[in-house]
Amino acid sequence: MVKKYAINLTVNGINYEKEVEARKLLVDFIREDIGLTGTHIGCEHGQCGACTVVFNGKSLKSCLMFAVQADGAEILTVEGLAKDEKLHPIQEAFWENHGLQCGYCTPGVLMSSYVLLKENPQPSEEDIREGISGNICRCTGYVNIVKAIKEASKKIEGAGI
Amino acid sequence: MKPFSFEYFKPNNIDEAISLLNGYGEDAVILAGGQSLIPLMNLRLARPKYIIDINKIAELSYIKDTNGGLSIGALTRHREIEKSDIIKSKYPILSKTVSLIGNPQIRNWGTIGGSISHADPAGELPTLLLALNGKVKVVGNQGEREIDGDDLFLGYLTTSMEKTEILREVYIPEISPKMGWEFVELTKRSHDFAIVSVAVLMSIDNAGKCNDVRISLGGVGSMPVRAKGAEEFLLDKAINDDSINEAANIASEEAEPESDIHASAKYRKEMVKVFVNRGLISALDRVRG
Amino acid sequence: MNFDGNFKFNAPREKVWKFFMNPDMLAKCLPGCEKLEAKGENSYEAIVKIGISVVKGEYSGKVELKDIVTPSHYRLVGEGGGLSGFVKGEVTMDLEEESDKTIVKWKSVAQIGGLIAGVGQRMLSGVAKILTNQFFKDMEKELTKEESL
Amino acid sequence: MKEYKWIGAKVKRFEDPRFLTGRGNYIGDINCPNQLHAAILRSPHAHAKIKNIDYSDALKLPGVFGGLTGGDVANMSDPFMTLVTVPMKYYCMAFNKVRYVGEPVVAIAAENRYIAEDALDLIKVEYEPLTPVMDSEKAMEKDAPLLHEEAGSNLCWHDTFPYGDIDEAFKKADEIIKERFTFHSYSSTPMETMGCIGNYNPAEGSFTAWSTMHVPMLFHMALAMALRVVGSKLRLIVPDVGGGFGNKAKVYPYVVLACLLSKKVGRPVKWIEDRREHLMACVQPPGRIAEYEVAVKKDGTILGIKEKLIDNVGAYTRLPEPNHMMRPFQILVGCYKIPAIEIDGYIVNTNKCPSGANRGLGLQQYYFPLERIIDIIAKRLGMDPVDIRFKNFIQPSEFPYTTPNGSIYDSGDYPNTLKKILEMIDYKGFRKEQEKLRKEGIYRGIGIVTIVEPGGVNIGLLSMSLGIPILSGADDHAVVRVDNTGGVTVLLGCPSMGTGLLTAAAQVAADILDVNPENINVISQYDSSTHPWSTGTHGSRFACSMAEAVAGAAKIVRNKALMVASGMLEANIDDLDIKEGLIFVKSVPEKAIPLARVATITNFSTALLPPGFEPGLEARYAFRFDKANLADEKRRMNMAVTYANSAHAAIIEVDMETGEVKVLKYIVLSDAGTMINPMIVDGQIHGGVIHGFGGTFLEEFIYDENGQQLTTTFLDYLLPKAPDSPDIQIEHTITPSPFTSIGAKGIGEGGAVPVPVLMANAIEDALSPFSVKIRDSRMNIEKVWTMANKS
Repeated sequence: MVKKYAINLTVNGINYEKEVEARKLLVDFIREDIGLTGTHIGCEHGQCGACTVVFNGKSLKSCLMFAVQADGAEILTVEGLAKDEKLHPIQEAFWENHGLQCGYCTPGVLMSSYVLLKENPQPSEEDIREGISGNICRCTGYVNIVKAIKEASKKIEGAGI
Repeated sequence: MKPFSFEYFKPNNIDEAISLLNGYGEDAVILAGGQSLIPLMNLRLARPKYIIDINKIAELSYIKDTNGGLSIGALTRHREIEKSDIIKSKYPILSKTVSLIGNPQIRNWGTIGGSISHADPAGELPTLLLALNGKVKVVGNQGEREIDGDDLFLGYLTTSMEKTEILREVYIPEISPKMGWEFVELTKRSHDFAIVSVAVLMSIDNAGKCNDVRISLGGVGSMPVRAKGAEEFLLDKAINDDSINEAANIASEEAEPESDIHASAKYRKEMVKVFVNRGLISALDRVRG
Repeated sequence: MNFDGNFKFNAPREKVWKFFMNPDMLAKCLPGCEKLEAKGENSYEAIVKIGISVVKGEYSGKVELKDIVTPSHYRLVGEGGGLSGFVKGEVTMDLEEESDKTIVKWKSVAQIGGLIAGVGQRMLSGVAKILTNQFFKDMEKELTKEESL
Repeated sequence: MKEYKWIGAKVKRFEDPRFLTGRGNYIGDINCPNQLHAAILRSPHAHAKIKNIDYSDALKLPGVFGGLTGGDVANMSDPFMTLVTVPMKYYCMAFNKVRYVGEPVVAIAAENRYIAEDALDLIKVEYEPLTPVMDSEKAMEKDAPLLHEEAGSNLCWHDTFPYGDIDEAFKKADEIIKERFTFHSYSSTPMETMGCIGNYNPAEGSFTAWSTMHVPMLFHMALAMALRVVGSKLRLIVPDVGGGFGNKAKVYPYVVLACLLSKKVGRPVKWIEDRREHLMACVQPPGRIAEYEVAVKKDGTILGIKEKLIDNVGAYTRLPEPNHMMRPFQILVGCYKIPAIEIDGYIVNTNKCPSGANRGLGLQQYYFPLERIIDIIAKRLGMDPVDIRFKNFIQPSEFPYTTPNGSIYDSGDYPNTLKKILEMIDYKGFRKEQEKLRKEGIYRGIGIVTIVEPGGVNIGLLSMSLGIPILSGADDHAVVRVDNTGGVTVLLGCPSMGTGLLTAAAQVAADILDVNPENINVISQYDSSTHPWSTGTHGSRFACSMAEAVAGAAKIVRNKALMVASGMLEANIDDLDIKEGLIFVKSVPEKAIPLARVATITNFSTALLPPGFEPGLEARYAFRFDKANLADEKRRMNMAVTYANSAHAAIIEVDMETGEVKVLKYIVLSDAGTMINPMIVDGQIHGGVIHGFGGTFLEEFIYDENGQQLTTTFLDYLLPKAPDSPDIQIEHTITPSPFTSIGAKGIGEGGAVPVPVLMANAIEDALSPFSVKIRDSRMNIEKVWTMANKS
């Protein structure tokens, strides 16, 4: 029988106790074992960033970590951004500025933007482009993503979040 | 693709890690940041039977500015190095070099020990380590030993560390504030593996002559290499456009790059000239600045 | 992927030739060679384990010695498959006498296929060079050891 | 232009909240009860016979439930139909022979993907390698290795299309310019790879397949025929698509593979392509060789062009190929009044991954030589390329303009587009500054390109390669339904893949029914068993075909509602109007009836309906484009619905030391006719430009001489990231199309098309002191460096 490892972690504020095979990737664990399919797989070799989540406060490509390593961790995924159906300012800014088209890279981009704005509340365009340099988008050409993150920084500053 | 199966261990301290490493030897691999190892596992190029995850060993993550040099724990994340004020002020070349690695996600989790022991010739840190005359402290069941940067890299992804040793610390000798420095690299896209990378450190005596210079080249062979010929040429010389140009030409001769689909060997050799030139000029500005 | 080069053995040609034709020596010096079993006239079944750091692959297949012109020329042809793809290659050897020393001029042509070719792009030529140099260094080490016997 | 409230507004997209909160419904998120996961063992050889397959050990692995090989496929299904007359057997897996590295050889179904991939290691396949051929010209030589024995040659199609008096043109020419161009292969690699679920229902002998095909019904027939069922027994469902760009619009072999594997193991089978499989075996647009001969007069007038076009379509000529050759027939003469043009087309098979659609589908390949030749003519005649364009432009007064091969350009003002962009980029000012900078050793260049963007597709295009053009039509269907609460449902025949067509469709319905778009639900998941017919989402056809279908259906519903209301309010139908879901008598506004009540009457109190009135407030409408004609005896045909026009201009700087190219300014002047949602239009242009930018500087599918693929990860197939992508400035002029009710023109692909040729023009301009000649579409860093340092 396949060896399983017990892990205990919180995802979007909810605590889970699960058993996982060692090789199960964290992104597969979030999608299949926790059932949150907002985090997407784009390449499985750490290049596209579609699987980006926030792991203990830092952005992480969840295809470059095994679920077993997440024992005791606190994870935030795209499903955890909006609070009781009220969109997070970043989500609002992406909606208002057409910062997404097919939506497949969007969860990863949102999580990178979330951490970027926490670390640098007033980023320049260059800071923004560097901040999402780990996320590839094929639909938007990044123009409206950069605009959306800029607008989000103003919203957040205004709302004092 | 999905990774092959393996057994997973998460030691609490270094001794536990070492005994695991010795117990499983050839088929065991250390997992730190995973940013280089896990892509190889997901592509099923690497199929280790045992993974030893050292992320719980907090004692391996530190930045200590002792007298005479900087000690960085092998498990220290690139991001912490990038944001460290002590490094920004006393080792600015390290601060800039680390900021060129991968992207925010990779820098959050990739470790200095991981990237140096992975020994990718196009990686930023192996190249920089040589220019800094840095060395690594490795620990095994025969205790701890030091390996100088020059003796560490043997070839592509290959170091002189034993299979049963763990890299514990990277040590960088103090850099005098009077020293000019620069780290420049040519990449097709921001943060790609370098086509060519150059690390330069240089100081000038008050007669305007060069009394210390170190140039190391990345991406131009199976391992990073010090351009010793160019260094010797510049020693005791006045640093001006001509001497810089000549040094760049010599350095280019010392590079033995391979061709691949991204750049030919001929192009890489020419780029060594361009970037050694740019590195020296910028280092010179900093000396005078 | 093709390479060439030469390697100087300080031993007379007959000795080096006999050495190069001796399967046990080849088995010892071919990097990662775990089995070289004769299967006929100058034809062997081989299992080779090649690896660079964590990337290891086991290739099984056959090795043949062809166009043998004693004691100056022959062609070693190898072909093998494994989990990460297949390797097909040949090395032509020309042994030239230089007073009491021998210069082995070699030319290798390698074709890599499958997973390793598509993904290992950046490491292939580097790895091939390391393995070839290692092969000749080991051969010389064995030769000098035998010399001293 | 009619006064619209919603059409023309930058409405926030209705599909966004789902994507923003992680509630997208992509193929990877869909699971069937009792499903298995498939993994595929792929050929490591580019060309080899399959001597033996043994997957018995794989079946013994715990968690494995079955496997499929080419042999099974040949028994259980028929080869896919193709659009070439030469016989060629193309199955969803290799049968007897592998023809490209990555071709599926064995598929395994297991509990999860991890176990399925473990099982692949236990399979033994014996190959007899054959010599591959990779180059299209070598593949046509007599003794070249033959891919398809039954076809007899690797040249699977050749035809010549003369239009206008070619000989006359070349007789009157002052200069004849001969040039050879090459275009490399790059694709869109959407962030979501391909994927499908196949489910065979033995009780009904029917298949249900979920897949990311954004052109389901164009190829539904081909898939059903392959699976040996009638169309009604193959139900195709398309959930949210994570970017399509045409790459997911082809005869999709893996749907058949999953369906057959499901039939064999008796359980649904889910297969998700991983990135390596996508880069090796999904779709690689054809590399092209274009040999041009141009007849030109001294004053720059172009009299005629002869083009020899050779497309390398890879191992199989897969539907929709040879569309890279045929689709550009929509715009053979570009913006220009070229009276005579001849296309001599060759489609060649080689041991590469089969080609297929990719954003632009032949237009970037076609415009590269056409817009390069303009700059080459200018240099040869010592004129400014801009003047050559003004000289040859079709003039605004000449619309609708019929081109030599039958395209009917609806409307446009090409000189005005070019004039505007020259002002925006300050062309004169740049030329002066360029001279000054060169003296300081700074080499900058400017590129200008003007193109016509075809919108919509006359499906007759696909039959042009069959010799006798039998197909025609650029129609589309939509259903609009008002329910008893006044909510509106819209069903389209085309899946959404991120291009915002769900929101745009709602805007059209909202304007015609005058209801708030919030109450409109345009169904996002396509289902062939319930949705109306359509060829799908391709060829920039939403704005001109699909939008018209929605408008037509909404108008019928509006009239039905007014007819019922006129009875209920005892008022003449002409005296009625609708405002925000309320039908009222214009002369006596307080006499009104809500749309919801009218709908309820049509469903629950049909006795009150006027005689002959069909119950239900719903309509299915098929927009039929009357100019989607049948090709005439000279094979002239109008192959698009609308013809938008755009100019792209860029200023670049070449780093002479390294060959790096920095884009200092990128401007697009787009005339897209009426813009249903300008925000979405600009988004399409942004994405398109960066697609072209990546294709020009970074992306290429590279093979070695033995047919091994060297770009199988994102470490070697390089996509532009945010720091590498230039900002893009977009301005618009609006010349509505007279051929459609809304006047909107399709522009989904236009942004991507001109970028390679624009960069070639700009770089050649920057390096003109070194008389550099750019004839190939690749501008990677080393190539530019080589050109910059040739002297």
